[in-house]
Amino acid sequence: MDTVNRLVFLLGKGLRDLGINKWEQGITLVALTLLLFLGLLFILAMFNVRQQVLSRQGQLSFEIYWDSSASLKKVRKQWDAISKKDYVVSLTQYTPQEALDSLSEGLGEVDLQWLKGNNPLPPTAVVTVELPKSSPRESVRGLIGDIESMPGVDRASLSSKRLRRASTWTRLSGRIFYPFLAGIIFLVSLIMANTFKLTLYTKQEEVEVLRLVGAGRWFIQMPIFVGAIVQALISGALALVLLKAAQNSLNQLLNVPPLWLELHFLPAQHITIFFGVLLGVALLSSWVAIREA
Amino acid sequence: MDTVNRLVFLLGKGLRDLGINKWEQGITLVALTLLLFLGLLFILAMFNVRQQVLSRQGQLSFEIYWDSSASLKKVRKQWDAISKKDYVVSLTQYTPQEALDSLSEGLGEVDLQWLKGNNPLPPTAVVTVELPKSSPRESVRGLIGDIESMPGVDRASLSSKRLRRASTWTRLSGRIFYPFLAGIIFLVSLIMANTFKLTLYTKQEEVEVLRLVGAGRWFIQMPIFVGAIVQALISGALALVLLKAAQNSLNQLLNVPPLWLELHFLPAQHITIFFGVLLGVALLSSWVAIREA
Amino acid sequence: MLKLRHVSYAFGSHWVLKNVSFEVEPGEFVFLFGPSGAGKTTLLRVLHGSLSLQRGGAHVAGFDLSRLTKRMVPKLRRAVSVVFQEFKVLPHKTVRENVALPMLVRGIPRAQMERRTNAICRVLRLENRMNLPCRGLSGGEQQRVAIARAVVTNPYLLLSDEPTGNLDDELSTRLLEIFKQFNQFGTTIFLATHNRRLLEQVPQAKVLHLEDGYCE
Amino acid sequence: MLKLRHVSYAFGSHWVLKNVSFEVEPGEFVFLFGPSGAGKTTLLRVLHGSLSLQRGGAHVAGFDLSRLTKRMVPKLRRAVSVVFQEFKVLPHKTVRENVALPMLVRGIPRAQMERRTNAICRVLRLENRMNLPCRGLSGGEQQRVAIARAVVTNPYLLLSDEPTGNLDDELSTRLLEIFKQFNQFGTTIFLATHNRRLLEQVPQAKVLHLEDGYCE
Ligand SMILES: Nc1ncnc2c1ncn2[C@@H]1O[C@H](COP(=O)(O)OP(=O)(O)OP(=O)(O)O)[C@@H](O)[C@H]1O
Ligand SMILES: Nc1ncnc2c1ncn2[C@@H]1O[C@H](COP(=O)(O)OP(=O)(O)OP(=O)(O)O)[C@@H](O)[C@H]1O
Ligand SMILES: [Mg+2]
Ligand SMILES: [Mg+2]
Repeated sequence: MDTVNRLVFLLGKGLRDLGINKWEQGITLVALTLLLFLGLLFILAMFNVRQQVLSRQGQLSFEIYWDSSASLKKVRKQWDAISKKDYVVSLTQYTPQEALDSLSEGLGEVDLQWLKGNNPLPPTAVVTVELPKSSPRESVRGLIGDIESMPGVDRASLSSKRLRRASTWTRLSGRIFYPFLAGIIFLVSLIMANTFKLTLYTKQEEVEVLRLVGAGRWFIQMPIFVGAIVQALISGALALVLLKAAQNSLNQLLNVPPLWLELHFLPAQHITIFFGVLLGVALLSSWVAIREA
Repeated sequence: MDTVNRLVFLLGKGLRDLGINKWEQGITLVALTLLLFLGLLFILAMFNVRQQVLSRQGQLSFEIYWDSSASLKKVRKQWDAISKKDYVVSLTQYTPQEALDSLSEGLGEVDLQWLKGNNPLPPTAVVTVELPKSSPRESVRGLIGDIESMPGVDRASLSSKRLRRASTWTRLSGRIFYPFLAGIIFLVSLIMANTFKLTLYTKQEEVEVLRLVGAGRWFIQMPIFVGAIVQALISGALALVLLKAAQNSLNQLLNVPPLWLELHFLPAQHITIFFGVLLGVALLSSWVAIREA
Repeated sequence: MLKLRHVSYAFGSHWVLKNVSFEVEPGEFVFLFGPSGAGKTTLLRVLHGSLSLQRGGAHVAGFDLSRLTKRMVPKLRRAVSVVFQEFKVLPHKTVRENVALPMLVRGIPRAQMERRTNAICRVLRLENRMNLPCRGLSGGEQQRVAIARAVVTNPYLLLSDEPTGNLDDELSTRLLEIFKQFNQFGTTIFLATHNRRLLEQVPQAKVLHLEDGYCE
Repeated sequence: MLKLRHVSYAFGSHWVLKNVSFEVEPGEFVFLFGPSGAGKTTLLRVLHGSLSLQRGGAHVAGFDLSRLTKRMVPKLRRAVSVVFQEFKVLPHKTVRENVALPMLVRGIPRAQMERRTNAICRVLRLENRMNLPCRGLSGGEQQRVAIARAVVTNPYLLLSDEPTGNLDDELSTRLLEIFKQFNQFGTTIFLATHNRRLLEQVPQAKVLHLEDGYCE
């Protein structure tokens, strides 16, 4: 047999060997699948929490009040200017008339239209800013200072307490997700490695005899690697299928009024990383196990 | 040796045997601890989600508007009457003056006090009702009908859509939690049983020899049971410690403005059940493993 | 002590024991002599309750094998000791622990256990291997551990499968002397072997010939 | 083929081989004769690369054991076959698979593998056990599988540890004949035993006496 033939043979042996200890292999497959499913569910949950947090937090809204006497024309210009400033993501403006309408609606459609001619409300705007990672407080303070110094602006209301809270969250958010993710991957890897290691105990005898009759490193390790990879891939795929099913049924339960929580599935990129890590762990743990065998 | 002595001896043997295959036992302990931790974290998360859901959902609020012309004295009586009705949990009332104050505050402390003498706002109230499990829609509809038929009441605003959503959730909530919990416990049990089973493969040889020299069932099984129980208890305890640590650090991260999410620890009752299930699984899986050995 | 009537045993469709009948009185010294593959080990496994009786009837040390329940097997094994062909010693336990194992199972007091273990190990020249784990023993040493473990409980009946395969001439002779001694104190010895020279060393012994599953 | 100079080996502080020196020419038939516990198995394990050389120098089939790296061990083992005292057959594989194993490892074509396996099994009277898993074999049959596995690759040097412990007289004689045949075709035979009668059957053989770790 030449090298290619032997390689093919060893790959085949790896696959055929899976059929030998059917019971142990079955156990391992079930255990891995469930474990990976559990881990993925965790990651899915965290991913969605982060999505929610990112879309809601890390941003800060504050209101600007103009003097009731300010000319609406000037104010419109200032709105334009503000919405072009750094960090500003969006600006929702209310003319006194719009403010009155929205107020009237908020009160349960109480008719306030009789106030129209004598509108007590000033022009207002709600500004949403994206907090920069570095020195968020100072930047926003600067922005507010700028705005307050504009002519006609009464005040921009942002308590320093609210600012402090938001910037704290922004800093934390980036620091939680990835460490937590790494933690979960680590935990799952450890359990997976243990499961593999225990399974390989059942192969120890064969490995010993193969060594004694002169088998080289590759002859011994290739089939075991192939077996581990196949198991990892199958259980990974099964776990993903389970995850998709879980996501669907959870969506049916959660994505209803009044929760409207939609669980997004993991993006393709995450799934690629998942399989990468899976293979890595499979190879590593089986390698460790054979080394000691 | 009499029976008690032998029992003590076998218990001791179970403990001492743990020291023999240190490596395998260590692996098992780590694997079990991490697994249980993962499972508990899940249960903790679900428990807290349910707590949140229960405290927020299953209840429904709607507003009642009186005619602007209604006499405040009569209205106060009606408030009393409503708050004593079935299903009503709480009632927050607003006299026109209070409504104006709260509106003024909501608008960013714009001074609306000049409207005082000529207050356009009617008396209002926000009623919170607990949805009954059986026919929630009908009961609430009845309640609203009652209220709307009161003299002076303009309307009670509850869209039938909002009502449908809330009652759906109430029905689902009870059906999700326990099946999900059972699912998780089942998954964890399965992985745990597998881990035990794989570990016991390393004991097969000893069990065989013990059988051959005439050891009875108890002599063989007791030490293995004791070992399994000790491992289950230790890893369960470790997992709980980890869980407490995780809860604390998660609380430090989540229970800050603007999230204000407080994670509650599992109640003592749940922990008792946890250990019960743990012991059951440990005994069952080691029993299955020895039977076949 | 031993009484077999038309015992047959098959693995699948391959009949290994064919209509084996014989009787052994208490206190006898019996050789089961036969070539490799004759069915000696299979017969011993049947007598020891490792294989359950398929056809025929057998009484061993007062136990009726055709009515042997699972719960009775440990009791049978405490009355009948075996030296296995593959030794079956626990490799990670010491010689002392391996030899003491059957006494541990029987709940014999510690002091007596110590005394007997030491005595039998001295006789089998294992005295300076006592605290070594069995995986660190030579083939012959492991075989002697297996023998020590079998005789240390002073059994009614000793089944022994090829106990001299890994022993040199001197040790073989010595071992037979030990068996003869136990035999004199009342233990029935039933010794499976293919070694013709062992037979010559115990002229008073009864010899059963097993060949291809048939016994005469 | 074999050349040992002052080889000593200790497990811990217990010296099992003491200053062993000898030489074996290619094509010789050598008995390593010694009582149980003399160190025969230990010596074979050193020659086979299972135990690494502690003191002295040794050349085996062209390999210098004092410079043997981990990567060289498989190569040494393909040149030197061993029959182990405990057989070391894989219980869940069939006789055919066990015997073919060393050829599989060497990448010998399937047809040739089949042919050789069948031939050697016929010689060792295993032909109607070929497709049975080895756990269903008698002691002597397993020993013959181990022997078949060792000689099937036509090794330069055959190390054999007590290969007749579980074989009856007829099979022992037959086995020695097979060894003699291989020897005539050029294989060097190095046979550890405590059985004096084997020596008598190969008068032309060289005998090395090993006792308590000393070799003369
Ligand atoms: N579990 C089994 N499954 C199938 N066949 C078996 C099994 N055990 C033994 N045999 C067959 O039964 C026959 C007798 O085996 P046994 O072990 O009783 O022989 P033996 O007399 O002890 O031989 P030896 O002296 O070689 O040990 C053998 O041919 C063997 O192949
Ligand atoms: N791994 C080990 N650890 C400690 N001592 C050992 C180990 N292996 C062997 N020995 C000791 O070395 C001595 C020689 O053992 P070895 O197996 O070489 O003997 P042997 O000549 O093959 O005997 P036998 O004919 O009984 O197989 C024995 O006394 C044994 O106790
Ligand atoms: Mg046999
Ligand atoms: Mg030896």
